[in-house]
Amino acid sequence: MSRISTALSAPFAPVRAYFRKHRSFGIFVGVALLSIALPLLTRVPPFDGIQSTNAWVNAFTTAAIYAMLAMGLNVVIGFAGLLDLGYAAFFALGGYTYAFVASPFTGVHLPFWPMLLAGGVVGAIFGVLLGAPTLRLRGDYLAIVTLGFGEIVPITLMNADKFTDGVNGIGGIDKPSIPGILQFTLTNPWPMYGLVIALFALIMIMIYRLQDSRIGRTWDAIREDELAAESSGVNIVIAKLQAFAVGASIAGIVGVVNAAKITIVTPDQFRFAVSISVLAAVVLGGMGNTIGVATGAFVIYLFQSILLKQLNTLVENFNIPVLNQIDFLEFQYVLYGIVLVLMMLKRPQGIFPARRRMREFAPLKIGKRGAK
Amino acid sequence: MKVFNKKGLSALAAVAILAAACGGSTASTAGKTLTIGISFPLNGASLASAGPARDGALLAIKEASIEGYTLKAKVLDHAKDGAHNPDQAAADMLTFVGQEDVVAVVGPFNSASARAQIPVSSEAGLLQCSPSNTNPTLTKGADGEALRGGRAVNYVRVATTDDLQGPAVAVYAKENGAKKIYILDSTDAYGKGVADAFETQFKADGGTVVGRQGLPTGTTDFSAAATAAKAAGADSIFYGGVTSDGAPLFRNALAQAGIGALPFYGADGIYDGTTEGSYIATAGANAENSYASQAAIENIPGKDDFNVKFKAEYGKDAEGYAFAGYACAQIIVEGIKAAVAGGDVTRETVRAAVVDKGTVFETVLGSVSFDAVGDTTQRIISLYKVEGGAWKFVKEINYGN
Amino acid sequence: MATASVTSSTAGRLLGTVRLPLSIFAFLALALGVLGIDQFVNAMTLGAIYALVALGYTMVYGIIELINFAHGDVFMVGSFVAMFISSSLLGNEGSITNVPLLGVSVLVLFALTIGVMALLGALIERLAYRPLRRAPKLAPLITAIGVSFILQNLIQFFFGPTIVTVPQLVPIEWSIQISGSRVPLLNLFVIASSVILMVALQLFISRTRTGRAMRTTSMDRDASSLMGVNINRTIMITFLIGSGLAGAAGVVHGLYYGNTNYSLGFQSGLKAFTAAVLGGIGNTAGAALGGFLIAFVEVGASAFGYGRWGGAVVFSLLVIFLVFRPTGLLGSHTGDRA
Amino acid sequence: MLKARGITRKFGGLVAVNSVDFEIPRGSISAIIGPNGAGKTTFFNVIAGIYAPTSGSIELDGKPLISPPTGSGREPILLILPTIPFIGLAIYFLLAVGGDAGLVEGVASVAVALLGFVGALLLNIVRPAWYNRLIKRIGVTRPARPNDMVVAGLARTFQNIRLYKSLTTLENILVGMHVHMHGNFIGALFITRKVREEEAAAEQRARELLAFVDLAGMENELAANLPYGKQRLLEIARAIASRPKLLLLDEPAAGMNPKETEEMTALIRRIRDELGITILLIEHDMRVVMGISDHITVLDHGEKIAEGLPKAIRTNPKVIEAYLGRGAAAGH
Repeated sequence: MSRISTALSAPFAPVRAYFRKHRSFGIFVGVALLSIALPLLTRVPPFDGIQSTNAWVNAFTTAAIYAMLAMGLNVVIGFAGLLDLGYAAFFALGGYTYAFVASPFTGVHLPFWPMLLAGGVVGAIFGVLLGAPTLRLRGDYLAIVTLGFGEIVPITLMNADKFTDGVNGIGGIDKPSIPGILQFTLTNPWPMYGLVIALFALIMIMIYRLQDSRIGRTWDAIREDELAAESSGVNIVIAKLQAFAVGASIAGIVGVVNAAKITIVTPDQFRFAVSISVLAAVVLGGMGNTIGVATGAFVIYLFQSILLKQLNTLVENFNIPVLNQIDFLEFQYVLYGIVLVLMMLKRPQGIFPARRRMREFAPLKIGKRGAK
Repeated sequence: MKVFNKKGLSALAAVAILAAACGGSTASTAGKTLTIGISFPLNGASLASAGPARDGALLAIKEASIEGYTLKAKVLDHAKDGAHNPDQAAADMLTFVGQEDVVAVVGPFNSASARAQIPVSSEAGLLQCSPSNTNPTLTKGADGEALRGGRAVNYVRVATTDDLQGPAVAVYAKENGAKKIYILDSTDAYGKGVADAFETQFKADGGTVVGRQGLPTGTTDFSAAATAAKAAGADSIFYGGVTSDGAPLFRNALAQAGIGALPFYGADGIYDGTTEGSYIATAGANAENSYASQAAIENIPGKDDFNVKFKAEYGKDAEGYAFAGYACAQIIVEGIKAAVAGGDVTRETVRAAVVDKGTVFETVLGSVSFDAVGDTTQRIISLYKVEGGAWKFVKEINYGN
Repeated sequence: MATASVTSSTAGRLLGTVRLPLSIFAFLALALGVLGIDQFVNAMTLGAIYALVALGYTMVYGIIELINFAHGDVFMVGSFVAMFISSSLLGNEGSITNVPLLGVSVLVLFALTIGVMALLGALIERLAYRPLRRAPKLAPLITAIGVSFILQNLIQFFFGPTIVTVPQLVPIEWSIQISGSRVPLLNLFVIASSVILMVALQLFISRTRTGRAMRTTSMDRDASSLMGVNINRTIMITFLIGSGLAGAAGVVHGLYYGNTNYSLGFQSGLKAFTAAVLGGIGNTAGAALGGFLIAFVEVGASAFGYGRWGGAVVFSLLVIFLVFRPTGLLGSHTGDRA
Repeated sequence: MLKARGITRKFGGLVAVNSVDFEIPRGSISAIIGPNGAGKTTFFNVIAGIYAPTSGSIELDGKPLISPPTGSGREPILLILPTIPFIGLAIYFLLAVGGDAGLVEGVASVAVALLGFVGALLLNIVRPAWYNRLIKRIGVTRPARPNDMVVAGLARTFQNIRLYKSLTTLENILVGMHVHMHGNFIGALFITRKVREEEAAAEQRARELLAFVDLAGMENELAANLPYGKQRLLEIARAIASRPKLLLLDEPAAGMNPKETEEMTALIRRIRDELGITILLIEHDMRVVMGISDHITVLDHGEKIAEGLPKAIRTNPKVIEAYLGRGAAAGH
């Protein structure tokens, strides 16, 4: 965020000041503008040659889902300083929750919208369930326990075939609809795009507000120094649980959306690799910086899933000789690995390092609204 | 942002400089371009099995010529971190849907990816032909109906479903004198599915299953399972899974446990030729007395021709799903030709031409036609045995229509 | 803030020293009884390999607090290097029945592989981790993941994605009889060679100057730097040894299973990491114990037909175990929570 | 005000503090001194709730504050008992559906049972007062945690300063006010009027506190960037932000030059006089101790060897022996 956005927005100082005061509104406007700009961008070369606008919009939707996961994980890792290597498990639980109550597998068909909340609740419950007995573990022991949990969940989903249809997963999941107005479909990515973008903005606002709240301060405190936090009266177990629950419930909500988007959940979708790539996005984006990790995740997803996958098409379009003969698909993960290493070496704090925010919420607003 | 673009572009530029020596672009003949999408998991472990299918399909598309049209192929890879990824598979299908000149798609390879793709392609009315999907629930019954969402059939496959292959091997194993079988599967959709079907049939025929368990893909240590099979007193072994799941490793472990001489049964997952990395190559001498099946006829008309063409194109032998991938593309090309003959080439006309129950396609797999839900009517299971370090055809079981 | 004098009795101290060997012995006896000799040998062999890999994890963690996700892949590369040396350089095709020749071949194989892998490990450390010595803790974790991707995919590029066969130099037919069961010498060879390496490592750490430097560095890097320990050199040596051991594990893996493949690193790495944590991360003896323990759990699950739950059982045990003993089997217990 | 009776703390075979009785009068400045390794810090940590005493108890204002934990063996019951009704409910549910309980019923029952378990788990973690009273009936008392001490009215500083280094000084103080603020999730997400007012008031108070310790104008400075002496001041301000009755200072003058030490002494007096906070300190610097303490307790080998007014302590032969006998100079 720092350098680029500063440079970009220098001429817009009054605008920035306005949005600083009205951050939530600012986020809404910013996300809305971006969400309009991105599809327009896909109309111009070289992006138009890669894939159709609809496919791009679908990719942006998935990237935003991924970015929401990163924001959620950032609460656990970046704010509270707890290393969670099994984040995909909560994502899975959200997805399976929706699959249970809205698919031919169980024959139950509950509407989508309330299930968004239910997914969050399920995520939070499992977050607490995992967190409660393990949060007294020291940093990296917690990491391995979460990693273990991240493995146990898909293995269980895979082998408890009576309840989950095993490896086949649960298919035919209901798509969301607004009765009488809009039925989501798979070939028209726009409604889902809208839904995900709105949710994205909402989650971002929520996270920012939490971060600046009394709860957010306890996270800062336990990340900086647990013993000092306890001696300041912070119940560190509760603070950690809150961070865990918030992170897990975001993953749960996003899991519901994801399940409704692809209409199938299988255990393989939620393996360790997912946790790891979300983690990579968080660290690369800049731990602790919500916009940073969201942008990081968004870009990394597009890089990994579009740019690398479409290198062949891209090279063909540019008509670069000889390269036409090379199958870039074979190198995509070598490239990905090299990029991960180089980026980390170049910017160990992440691309958008968390800048210590000045406290700017109180005096102006209070003065205006006349608290006393 | 900036970092990414710079890196990405400079990487591209670097490669471009490296390659600047050669020139030339693909010559394009006049006429409308039609594209056939190819959607497989093409990196990591998946590449070994799905790669030949892609090569086969590409070969068929290259060979085909349709008057007045240019035929192109577009390959998308939906493997992530070494395994097929349904999410990416669905996204790729949407990419194909969004590209207007794509009239049909070859793929996917795995059943889970098919489950993610079929709803998308079905909504778009885009024809899809899978060379390898064998999971019955993709097409049959309520599950299949749910995937199609009540629309017309747009998904066909040239492989016979698992519900035939497993039982065929079971019948054959019984004939071979198997009484007490130990079953191991790879816990994934294919491995477990085929092992389940085998178990049901074997028990129905009066056989005893002395032990059954699963070891997931990625397992390298099969010694405990082998010792367990020995302790259970098995007289035969069945493995549900593919070579890369560890079939030859299990076979070797059985040999190390001292029961390497027992007959070892598998399905088409271990019928993968003799090249490097295949079941026979990896198990070596231990592969003797192994049995496998294939959901296709053995005496493919023009098999040798195909081999020659394939070798000329890729410099290696046609193996595994190369035939099926080729056949899928052949069928699609036939469908396009039918549509051309009808005067209107659209996704819908191509789809209608292929799923038409009456049409029989002459492919490298023999004569193929599709039933009401898009499954192949060529319901023949061929059985093979390892002899002298190669697969020998034993017999075929025809399940008819 | 220890204050008064130590008051524990001699008897208590004696009990303290024999408690661990006693409980290990009891565990082994129990396992032997439950599993039977065949499965027991299987578990010991698997455990020996896990232990070798886990050692590298735990050493690196101990010294720079990095969960080295690339270590599993270093082990995988080790198995390929061993395969390449054995079949291409030494020209082996199958087992060697001439005992002196076998001995020489195996020794050469070990020496070369360990050497190559040690260099690779040091190279990775130099390129991907050292520049991040003062960076946030998670930064090297991400480069480790990047290195893991690179190693896996390079190996896949050069050797293909399929299972690759490795010459099994020790004939699998050689065996001895133990109470009616046939125990292959190969298994004993695997167990013995890894035990030898582990003992050598323990001696190195406790007896040599460099080993002591490693220990002090892992306790307090700044303090040992003040005391004249060359930190970079010490960390480099840790990587040399850890990766060398992974190379040895690669050799052993190839000799025992007769094959390898490019994705071997992930699962084994995960298991070895779990073993290192179970044993008390940073503690070499603990890592070895953890490796054996996990192998016993896995083999046990498989022996009783619950192989598909093996992974879940291992991780559930880990979670439960850590809840009751948060620092692992042999982890240090700090009285002061500060 | 604070009364400790028979405090003993063992670490394995080590007896760090042995049966110490101790009392702090309200409004006093008391000090604990003793040679290195005398058990001062351990004793201090027992009072601060970091170590549970092996035996003995502490009262604050006549209310029991700390006692050794009991009945920990019965703790699993606390988890299982509250879950049983839910499991019962789940079973009843399944039975009510009859023999043809299907997938949905099964999953729902498991969910209900799980919910009960999570509830029990949460109850055990959050431990509201009524729950603590309840479990005391079955003989379970948990060791008090440092944060419980803060709620009870104790605050502390650390010998090796422990600030939240990447937070600003203002934020450090705001964390210190944690226990007296009430913002919850709902308030945070919707920024209710109550929360806004509370935050504004807190910030106002934080600024005042910073001014009190002479850090005015440094509100937005990162704690890590403050010079050493100011970090100490900030830590004290953070401690008094929790409005304690008793403030525990662990070597407040350590590492300070004479001028800073003098300022620190003055500040400690002001905290007592202006804020009415009782103070207990550990200090090595005898000038500080003798200068400001009303009451001194001397520990050696984990035992109390003397207590009384500074004048009496200075001439107490036991104290002189404890210090000089070990070759340590009484003057520091």
